[in-house]
Amino acid sequence: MNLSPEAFVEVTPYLLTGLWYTLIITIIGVLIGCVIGTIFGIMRLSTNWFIKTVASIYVEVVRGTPLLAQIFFIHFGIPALFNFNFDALITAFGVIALNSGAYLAEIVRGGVQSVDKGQLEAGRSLGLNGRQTMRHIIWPQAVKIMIPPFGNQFIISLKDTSLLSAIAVTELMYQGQTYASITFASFETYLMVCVFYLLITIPASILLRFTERRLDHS
Amino acid sequence: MNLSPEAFVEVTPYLLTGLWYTLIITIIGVLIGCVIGTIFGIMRLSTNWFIKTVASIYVEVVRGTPLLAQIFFIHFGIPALFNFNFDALITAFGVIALNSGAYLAEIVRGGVQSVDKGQLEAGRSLGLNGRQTMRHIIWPQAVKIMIPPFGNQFIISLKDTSLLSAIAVTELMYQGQTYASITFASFETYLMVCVFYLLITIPASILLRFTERRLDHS
Amino acid sequence: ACGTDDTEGDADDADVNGDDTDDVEAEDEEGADDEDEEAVEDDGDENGGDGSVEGETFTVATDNNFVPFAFTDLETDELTGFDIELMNAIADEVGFEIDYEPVDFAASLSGIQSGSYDAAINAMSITEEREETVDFSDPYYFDAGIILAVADGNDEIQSLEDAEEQGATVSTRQGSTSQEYLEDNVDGIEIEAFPEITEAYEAVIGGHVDAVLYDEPNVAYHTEDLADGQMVTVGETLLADDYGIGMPQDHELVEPVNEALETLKENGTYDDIFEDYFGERPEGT
Amino acid sequence: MIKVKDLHKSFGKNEVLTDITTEIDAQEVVCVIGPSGSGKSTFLRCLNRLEDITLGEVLIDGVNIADPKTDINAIRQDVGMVFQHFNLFPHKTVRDNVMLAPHKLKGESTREVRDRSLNLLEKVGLADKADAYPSSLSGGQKQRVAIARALAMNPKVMLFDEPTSALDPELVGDVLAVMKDLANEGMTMVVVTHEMGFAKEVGDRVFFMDEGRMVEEGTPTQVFDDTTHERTREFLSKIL
Amino acid sequence: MIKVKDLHKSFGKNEVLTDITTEIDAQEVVCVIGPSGSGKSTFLRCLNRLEDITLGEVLIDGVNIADPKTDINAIRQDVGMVFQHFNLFPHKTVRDNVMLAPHKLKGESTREVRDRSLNLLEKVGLADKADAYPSSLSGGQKQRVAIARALAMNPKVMLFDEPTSALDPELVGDVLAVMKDLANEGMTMVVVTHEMGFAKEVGDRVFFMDEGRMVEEGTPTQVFDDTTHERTREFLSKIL
Ligand SMILES: Nc1ncnc2c1ncn2[C@@H]1O[C@H](COP(=O)(O)OP(=O)(O)OP(=O)(O)O)[C@@H](O)[C@H]1O
Ligand SMILES: Nc1ncnc2c1ncn2[C@@H]1O[C@H](COP(=O)(O)OP(=O)(O)OP(=O)(O)O)[C@@H](O)[C@H]1O
Ligand SMILES: [Mg+2]
Ligand SMILES: [Mg+2]
Repeated sequence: MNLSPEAFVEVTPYLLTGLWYTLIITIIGVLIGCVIGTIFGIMRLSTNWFIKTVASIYVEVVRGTPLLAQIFFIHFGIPALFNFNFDALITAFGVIALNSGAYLAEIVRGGVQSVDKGQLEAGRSLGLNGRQTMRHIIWPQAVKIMIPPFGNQFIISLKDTSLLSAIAVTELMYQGQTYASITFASFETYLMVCVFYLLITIPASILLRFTERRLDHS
Repeated sequence: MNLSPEAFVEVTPYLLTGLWYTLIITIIGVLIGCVIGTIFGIMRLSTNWFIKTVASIYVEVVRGTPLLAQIFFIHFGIPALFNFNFDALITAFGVIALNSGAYLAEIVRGGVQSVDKGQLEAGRSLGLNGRQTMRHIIWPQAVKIMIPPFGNQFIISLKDTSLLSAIAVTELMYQGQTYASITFASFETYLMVCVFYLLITIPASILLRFTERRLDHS
Repeated sequence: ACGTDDTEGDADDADVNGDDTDDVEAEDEEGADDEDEEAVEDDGDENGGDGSVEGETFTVATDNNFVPFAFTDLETDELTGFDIELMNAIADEVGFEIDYEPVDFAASLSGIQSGSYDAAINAMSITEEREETVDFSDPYYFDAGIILAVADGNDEIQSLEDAEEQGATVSTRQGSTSQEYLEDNVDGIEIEAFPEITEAYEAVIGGHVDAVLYDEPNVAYHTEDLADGQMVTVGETLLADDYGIGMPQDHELVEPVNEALETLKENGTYDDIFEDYFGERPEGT
Repeated sequence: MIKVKDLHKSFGKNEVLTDITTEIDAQEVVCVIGPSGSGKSTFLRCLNRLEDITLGEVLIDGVNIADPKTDINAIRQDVGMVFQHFNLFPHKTVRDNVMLAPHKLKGESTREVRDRSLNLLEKVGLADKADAYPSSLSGGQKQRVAIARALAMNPKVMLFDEPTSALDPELVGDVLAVMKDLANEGMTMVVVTHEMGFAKEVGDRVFFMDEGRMVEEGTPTQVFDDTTHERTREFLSKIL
Repeated sequence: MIKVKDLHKSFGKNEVLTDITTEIDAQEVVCVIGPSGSGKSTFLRCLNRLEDITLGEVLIDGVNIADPKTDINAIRQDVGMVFQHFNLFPHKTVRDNVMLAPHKLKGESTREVRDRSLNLLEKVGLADKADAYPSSLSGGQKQRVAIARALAMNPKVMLFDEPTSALDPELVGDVLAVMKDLANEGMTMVVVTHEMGFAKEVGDRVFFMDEGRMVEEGTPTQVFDDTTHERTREFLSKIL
């Protein structure tokens, strides 16, 4: 046992820098993921066989492979073949967007499907067409249903950004690894890394549970 | 574009070795995780404040931190402080067990809670005590509810083992990285790595959906 | 330093100077060209030589966690290191701008092969095989060896031979010259190759492995400057590679870079930067 | 008003409606009764093509709605429907539930629609709930809003699928009262119901369905008191 | 048989039962009526302590079940309960539903319990369904199994909470017939129900509850036909 208390203090500024990147990557990545998820989620609900299959393949492949493999494939595999390179930060945004997009597509699909079928029937029987019913009746209710799983996905993606340390993106995990490899204060460093993640994820999930409860009541 | 088709063939034996480790680690890890999850899941349902809090802390901390941070904390942090060490494979089993255990604890809790409250009331009003009702009425139904999310957790844990490459466990991802670092055939290697994961995850999720549907009907 | 292809020749005659001689010769040959042009350029320095690269911006691939060559300074969050400062000095000398791209070693190599980067400076060993597909500058770091390190207090392993005898586990970085060296030159050692060298060091401190073998300057930096004596180097330096700046073949930067490197060596700037990162002035000055 | 000719409806291989032919005149109130699973709801839902029609014709005011070329959205504006479980839009206020369709479909100005909505809500006795959300209403109130919503499009026919069977017994009366008023004003109505009192008092005709067939149709007295059909008698003996 | 003294029940600050005092004799059949939310279910559930009792006493055969020292599991074996939504155990066959409690609690041999289960299932007319799973039964059948299950412990009292209100109208009769038989055999019964016909024919006494209070108790004729209470009259006018 040789705990060095000063390491807890020393590591903090490094981790704060990392946290900043972690948050930026998560927020931008998930926002782009929302757009992707909405498009592919709606595609999966399509009655057109082709559109549906394309969307399903995207969703299944992304959900069926580890994020780390996706990161390596995108960051090393694709440039090796096509002879172009991009900044690790671009990979970071891209991979979080692509990955969360697939999960969000399922959330969008699930949200729309879990709106009571009676709502569609009520809309259609008033004479609204499919598009109008979707827009004014189904979608607003589906979005409300999607909020909790969306929040959950945000937390998952936030934790997922830690894998970007493998391609030297200076997010929280990477900063911790670097500090630990310099000082070898591994215990103190990784404890603090966990604490920093918890500082975001715990309040986020409390907020999420609160929102969920409020939505339940309304 | 300089695709080398022979790389696809050459990498296969490496990946097969990796796949074997991936499967072993996942299966043993998740099995231990089941035990942990059952214990902590039931603890979270306890009316005893202390037991409940202990279980909640475990679950929230594990679910609130990235698996990669957990791996580093356990594999590098703890040995650095306490001056003992273990084989990377032990860390592998342990970390998958601990991690899946927390998620499985939530599945167990959710499963028990989603058994209709009327079942408990029916059991109790027949004169069965709490334990008997739990054992003969609630638990058998809860287990059935847990099967699909359990299968899902298995797939997630399988993908999670890829992070063990960071501590040189020779699972699928690590084997891919090794091959790629030797040959620079990154595109071919990581594509094959993804294919290998899909070979397990896609059949697993089809089986899962099938089971889910069968359970729904009965 | 990373990369597997570069040891084939070096490994066999690790401590012999044979390779060095080759490099010196190569340098001499190119040096001849340099001198001719230098005369021209010295005069016209003000108006930027032939003006072809001055004022332009080039994309340079580098590393960001390879101390002391190229790494992110955690305090300033800026890229620094011997490679970076040297490259900056070269850029100043010639008069171009640099856009750094921190990338993985393998990606940097394929990047300059394909021409998507204009240069790569990340402690890249000059090897014959690489020279077939890329151009190197003159060497800017000589005799970079690899060395073994163990946790402080480990008296049993004092050399690679000790490790061999004890059947020790030795960690290193995946795909590095050190891994290749271990695979080709020693028996009875269990190799644990980590994706990142930082993890290989931590494995030593955590006690998961008995020793680590890696590029000497990097190991030295970790053992002496940072790690508070938790890890110590043992045995002698093995291998001896020269590092060069990699560039696409026949790239317009090759000549200006070599000229600038020469100038920096002559005017002492090179030595100053060297001293900043290695604590002493390079041999022979 | 409504003509049904040789209507068949199958779900997969399961034939749920077999060979139904009947006519319903304007201003008529028809009550449909029958055991559970006999196809009452399916029959009703075929009348505005909420279920695709497998075979046969359904003509509303002379337009064959089974024809894929028919603009079914236009037809549906003339056919109001009220569901067992209300199906109010939970994210909209009571007023907006009523206003939605006229506003989006008839392109009427907001003021105009607003006034009419209020009139309709007054008619069903819920003008004071205009700004409430459905979740704050009792079942009976919800169903009355649902009726007002269906009326907002000025339909020529109203279809009711067990409008009171999800309600607490004390709340049934209010809904039936609204339906009675509607019938007295001359609305054409098809009502699937187990409320025999309503059927007797308001119904012009009663359809008895069993196993997808129209077993019997006649005035309430004919069906309830003087039926000659064994199956009808058996059914009535159970529920009365 | 059952004595209730000054029973109060609150959920948090919300007092749901206020000061209820009454007695139910052996072999009596009591029907409890009242508007939704008036506390009928809560009252019933206090009789076997499915709800904790906030204040007051409930004595079953002289034992105060509100007393925390009472072995409530023993008492509950004497008090059968039938729920609105049946609450059959879906993972067990009909026979196992009936056998479970006697087998686990009375330590009877499997043979013995088996025979008795079959007798009970015969009594409710479902001997042929012994090996079926609940999911394959109709609502009425489910409820009859639930009655058999409750009877399997040989209870002295049976509590019914709206046993027929989740059933299709044609299935109500069978369940009521079983309950009628039970009453005729002399079972003490407390039945929350909206089936006035049953209350009139079988009930010895009717309780009318409103807002957590016992507003009126009397014979069916007294309550249904000659009530002097304004609130009762209002309620009856709505549901009859
Ligand atoms: N969407 C559907 N898919 C498959 N079968 C269906 C569907 N809807 C109804 N059915 C079947 O059609 C038959 C008639 O159902 P329908 O709902 O019309 O009966 P109903 O007379 O309205 O009964 P209830 O009184 O229970 O409402 C039933 O056997 C039912 O199982
Ligand atoms: N578990 C509970 N927690 C909080 N409030 C409850 C609970 N159970 C019942 N209540 C409240 O107690 C009151 C009485 O409910 P109860 O179910 O006894 O009424 P009821 O007469 O059976 O009504 P119904 O005819 O709808 O079944 C209601 O206001 C209800 O909201
Ligand atoms: Mg129906
Ligand atoms: Mg109740």
